[in-house]
Amino acid sequence: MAEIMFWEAVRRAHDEEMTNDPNVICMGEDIGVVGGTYKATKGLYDKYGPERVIDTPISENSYTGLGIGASFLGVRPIIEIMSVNFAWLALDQIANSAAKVRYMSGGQLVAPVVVRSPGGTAHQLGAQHSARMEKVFMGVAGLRVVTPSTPKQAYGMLKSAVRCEDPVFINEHELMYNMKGEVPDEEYFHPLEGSETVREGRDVTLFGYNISVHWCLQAAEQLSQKHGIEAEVIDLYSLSPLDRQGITKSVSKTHRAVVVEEAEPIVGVGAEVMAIINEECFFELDAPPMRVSAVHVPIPYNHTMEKAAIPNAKDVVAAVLKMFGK
Amino acid sequence: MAEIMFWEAVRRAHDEEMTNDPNVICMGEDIGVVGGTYKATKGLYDKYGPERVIDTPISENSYTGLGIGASFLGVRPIIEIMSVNFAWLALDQIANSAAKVRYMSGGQLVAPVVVRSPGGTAHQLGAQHSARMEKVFMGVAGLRVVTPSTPKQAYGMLKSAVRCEDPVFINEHELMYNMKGEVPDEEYFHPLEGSETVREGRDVTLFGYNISVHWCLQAAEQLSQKHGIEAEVIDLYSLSPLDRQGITKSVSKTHRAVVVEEAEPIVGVGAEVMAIINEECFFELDAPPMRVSAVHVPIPYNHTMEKAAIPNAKDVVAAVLKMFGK
Amino acid sequence: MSLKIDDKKRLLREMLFSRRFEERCYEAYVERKIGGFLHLYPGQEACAHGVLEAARPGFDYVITSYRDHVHALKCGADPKAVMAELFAKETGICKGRGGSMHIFDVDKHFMGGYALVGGPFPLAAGIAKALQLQKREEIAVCFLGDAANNQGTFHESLNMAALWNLPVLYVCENNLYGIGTRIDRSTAVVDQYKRVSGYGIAAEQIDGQDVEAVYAAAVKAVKHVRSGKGPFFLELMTYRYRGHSMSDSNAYREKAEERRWSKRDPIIMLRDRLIEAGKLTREDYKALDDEILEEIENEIIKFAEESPEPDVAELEKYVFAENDPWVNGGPANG
Amino acid sequence: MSLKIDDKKRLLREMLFSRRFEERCYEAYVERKIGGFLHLYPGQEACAHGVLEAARPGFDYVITSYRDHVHALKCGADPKAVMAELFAKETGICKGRGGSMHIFDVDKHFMGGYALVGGPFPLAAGIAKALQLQKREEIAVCFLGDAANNQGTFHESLNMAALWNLPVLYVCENNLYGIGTRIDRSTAVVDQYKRVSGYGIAAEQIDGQDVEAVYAAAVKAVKHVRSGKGPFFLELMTYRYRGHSMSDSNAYREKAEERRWSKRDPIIMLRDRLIEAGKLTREDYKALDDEILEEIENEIIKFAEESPEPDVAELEKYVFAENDPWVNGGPANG
Ligand SMILES: Cc1ncc(C[n+]2csc(CCOP(=O)(O)OP(=O)(O)O)c2C)c(N)n1
Ligand SMILES: Cc1ncc(C[n+]2csc(CCOP(=O)(O)OP(=O)(O)O)c2C)c(N)n1
Ligand SMILES: [Mg+2]
Ligand SMILES: [Mg+2]
Repeated sequence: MAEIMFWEAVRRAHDEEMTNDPNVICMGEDIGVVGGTYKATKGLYDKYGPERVIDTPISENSYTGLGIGASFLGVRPIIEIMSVNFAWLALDQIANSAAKVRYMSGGQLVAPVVVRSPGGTAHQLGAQHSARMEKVFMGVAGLRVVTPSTPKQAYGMLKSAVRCEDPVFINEHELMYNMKGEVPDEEYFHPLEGSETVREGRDVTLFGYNISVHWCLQAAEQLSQKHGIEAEVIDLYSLSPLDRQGITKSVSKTHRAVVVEEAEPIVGVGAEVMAIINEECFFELDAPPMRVSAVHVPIPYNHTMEKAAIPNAKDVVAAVLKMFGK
Repeated sequence: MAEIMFWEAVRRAHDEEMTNDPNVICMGEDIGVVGGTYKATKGLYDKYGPERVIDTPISENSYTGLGIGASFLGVRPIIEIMSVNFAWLALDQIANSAAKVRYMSGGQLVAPVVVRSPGGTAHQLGAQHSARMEKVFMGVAGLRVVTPSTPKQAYGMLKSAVRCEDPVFINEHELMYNMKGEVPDEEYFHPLEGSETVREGRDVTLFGYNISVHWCLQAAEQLSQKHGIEAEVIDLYSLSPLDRQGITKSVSKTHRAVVVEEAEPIVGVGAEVMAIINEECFFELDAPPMRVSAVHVPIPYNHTMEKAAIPNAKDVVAAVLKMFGK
Repeated sequence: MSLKIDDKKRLLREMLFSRRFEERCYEAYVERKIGGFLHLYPGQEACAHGVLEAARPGFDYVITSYRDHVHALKCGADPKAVMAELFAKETGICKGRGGSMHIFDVDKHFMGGYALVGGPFPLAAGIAKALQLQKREEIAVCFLGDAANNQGTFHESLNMAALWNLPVLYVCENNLYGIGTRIDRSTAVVDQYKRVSGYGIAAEQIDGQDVEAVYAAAVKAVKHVRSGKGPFFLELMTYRYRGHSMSDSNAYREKAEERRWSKRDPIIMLRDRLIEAGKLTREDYKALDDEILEEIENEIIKFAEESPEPDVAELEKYVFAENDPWVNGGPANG
Repeated sequence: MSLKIDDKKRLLREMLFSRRFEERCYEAYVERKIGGFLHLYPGQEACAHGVLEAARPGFDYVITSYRDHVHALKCGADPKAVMAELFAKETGICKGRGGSMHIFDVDKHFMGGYALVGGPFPLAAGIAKALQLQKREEIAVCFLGDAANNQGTFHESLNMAALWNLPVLYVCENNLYGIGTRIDRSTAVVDQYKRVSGYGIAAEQIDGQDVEAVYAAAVKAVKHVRSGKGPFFLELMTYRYRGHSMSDSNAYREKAEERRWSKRDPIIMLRDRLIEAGKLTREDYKALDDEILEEIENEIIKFAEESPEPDVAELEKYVFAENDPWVNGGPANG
């Protein structure tokens, strides 16, 4: 089991899947000659050539649509959208074509396409480059949405997503590409549904996904050491569908829940998880569930303000302490 | 106070605002010569001419962007997107330009643009023409989202939206344009924030918006007559921002809440309202709040299936009865 | 390349069948057997038929907009299954889930009708990309309207198609209107074939009412594309007789314009040529028409009427693949 | 139309100032005083300066992409406020909220830098629509890169601009690359001015390193637009010296190509012409440069450094208008 970086894990998944199946291609802006803004496709252009590693024009809606069309004939495109902010432009093809074609063709046609894109607030990229868009994708029936929190997940999910018959959106994070983590040496496929208990606890459940899993883990550590509160941390790596069972099980055990998301609260993951808890295990609750979310503003450039807009581990600790009346 | 149809109310608002201010224009596909798919701009082309009543090419993202650019110079465009399904194509300009420009310019530039569009499932329009997209717009900081449930609201909200300095998305409904209702004879401006109690009750609060307000009212009637349950009905005509106070006040009175939405539940209005209730008045609850929503599928063409996918007044009654253990 | 007499007769039958099929849809809509939006094809028959006569229907991949019944039929879709789809039945070609705007027959390589204007431009390029990658002989054929060309996807997709030399034939059925907006009121350059010079794509403008002219041009276009010379853009000047969809009254068109076009009916033109050439009599034509009308009524409509509706319990079927092992981490985990 | 000597000298100063300003930004970024993405302009100075010299900066409306500092300065933005913005200060031109990609100076009619490639095409057309509607004399000028032209908004917006005869000048700064992708690898037709024939827009391709040539072409283009003849498209062939942004190493470009372009530096070319014409000495130039460097250091950087950061308590300011009466149903209800 080697420690590699997140981008290396994504790159390895690309590489293995492209070797395994000549129908796997990848495409996106500057993914070829340059090897990808975050190096997720480094070296693949030289290895597999321009027919399979495709530098696209800046035409998000149409290169996404082109990938979808190719997938109708058994091609397995991995489409990189350089930043999730540009995915606003590609939503038409993702939501209207990829996600609906199986249903409206009565099961005749499928679009097994993978769209990967980093969302999230990085370092002072400003209002037009800091979107978190997972909620937009989650709302689309017929689209799977997963979001890795570790290199292992990033590797294993991309591999499963490439082989899965459904369209899958993989929500990555700009700040995580250099994160290190262990990835199995042998081939590994991560499930596209479910959730993972990354820390056991009895007092409260912290729900996180992608980068916020790490805030939850840091918070849990502090809560345990400084406050004697044992938090369970659940990684909601599958955002659509969400793991209702897993959520219910943990809340039924800890009786308290805090959902932690980098995004603004409005109609987000936190709201949905709270709704699920209300629907599934309301009477298990010892306290109102809470969410720790961003402030609902376009993200400012100024670093101090940017940090203030986005939650962190401290905010999670504060929320839990408040919940416990401390 | 005259009874007029919803489309007439929208048309009247256009007409008055265009007469009042030469900077008010309207634009969209087939809104000019044809007068609008739902007649919302009927006769305005002849009255105000092609410079102010603009038939656009089928270029959703760019005619929306064009309207936004014009609004920078004090023009007040009312942009019709013929169906909210086509708004997937225009989200980039709405979310990235209109909603963010005030913030990222430090308050220098504003985009007082109105985008109107009918969302919702009509009669067998199929998967690509039945989207409900209010949740997508609600997630965008810097954008106001309102949704009228009556001709009076449709009239008064459009007038306020035209004059408001913020970009406003008005979510209408294809099935409601022929609905009749009273509209004041004198000029009237409806608030763009808040909510309205459209029926008083003590036992449970039904939250609706746009078309689902009517399902709530029907359900409330039946609940009262057949089951002795007095439901309060709140019209959440402002979806962004949502009226936290109004929601809290009513739930604190009735101690029970059902949110009714035509859209799929996932990260929707129902989830958000439940989250607000959890955050604001959890201990007032006598029962877990519920949501009545669509099934999370692309909408099928077949009429029976389409109906099964979308909730109705009966489903609301059933949910309330279930909540009361009946 | 010109058509043999037998082919012309077959084409006449097919076009007439398309016409009658569409007219019967109109009636069924009025009778409320068909719901939703319904966009009919009368007037434009020479486009789908002429082009696909030159391509290989059922082999080459075809994609189009919501005005899609006839393209599907020409690819070989069973008219009974298409009508049953319009009637929203389980025996429909999309099991009643799709409807008029979403006819699919993937076995026949008819890759669907799409309701978002401009949506098929990139999908067609993608199909062509797959064909190129898989080194196959088939080509992609994309039929869309004139007004669709103002959508950004037109520009983006044609650029990619040209850049990567993709085997795709774009057919613009220029019926002069996008709903109620006449082309010169939406489009700065009205000759659509001129617009593709910005992508370096070969293009031609053809009389879309003359099926033989369409066929001849399409033979060249298909050859160009199939031989690896990259995309081709064919603009067919045509006219729809009815409103844009059933809810459109056509009030924005001048009657004189409508009359002018009705004199150039693609079916009548072909019929009269066959009669003039002594290959067909008026009686033959009448018999053919009767035969078609009877087939439509007694077989197609009957089938559609009598078929069962889908089972509501299956509402959530077809959202995702069933039992896909990769959802659970692969067959080893499943 | 050619420039007077004094204007040329002023232009030289302005271009040199732009160059030094950008180079100082580079250093400040390395020193971590500036964050986010930073896209610099060295090499391309003749574009913004040549075109806006022909238009009326501060009067005509200008809009561009993320590579926006120099355009803002040329419109009259205070360099101190621009630098303070990059330093994320409250005295910044956007109060520290915007950053390098989002410089705005609405008073000076600089309508902003936008980070979404292709986003300004329709915004510029909209500004032009407003000017037309309000019967004003100003025009809209939109500067964007070559790779942006593959975005659907290019097609959609230029069609509308032509269709409605809008007073907008589109300037394509063709520096041959979109990040690391050379134009011929993303674009089927590499001469961008040829692509606009699909909209019937007048267009010209010009050496973008020769500020006098740019100016001369822009004078004609501006005149065309201002006189009501509709949009114009000006393609300027240019080159950026640095990587696309600070995180780009430029590894994809051949050194020979870089050397070739560096020999055609727009500032050096203008300087040498003035020297040859006997209107400037090398010493004058050196003194000018020193003066600029000093101004940047002692006034601009100092101002930016010493300015306060925004107050975090104001995080939610500027999301919506404050106290807009219409939010509550009008002044009567407020
Ligand atoms: C993205 C999108 N915008 C708008 C519409 C509404 N609409 C449906 S068909 C149509 C006109 C299309 O005209 P054209 O492309 O010429 O095809 P025709 O109907 O004439 O065959 C419009 C505006 C739509 N379906 N999708
Ligand atoms: C919609 C969108 N897609 C992609 C990007 C990422 N991106 C930023 S600049 C750029 C290249 C633009 O090149 P060009 O238009 O030639 O301008 P230049 O940077 O050369 O001035 C790309 C791909 C973006 N910012 N927005
Ligand atoms: Mg048409
Ligand atoms: Mg460039």
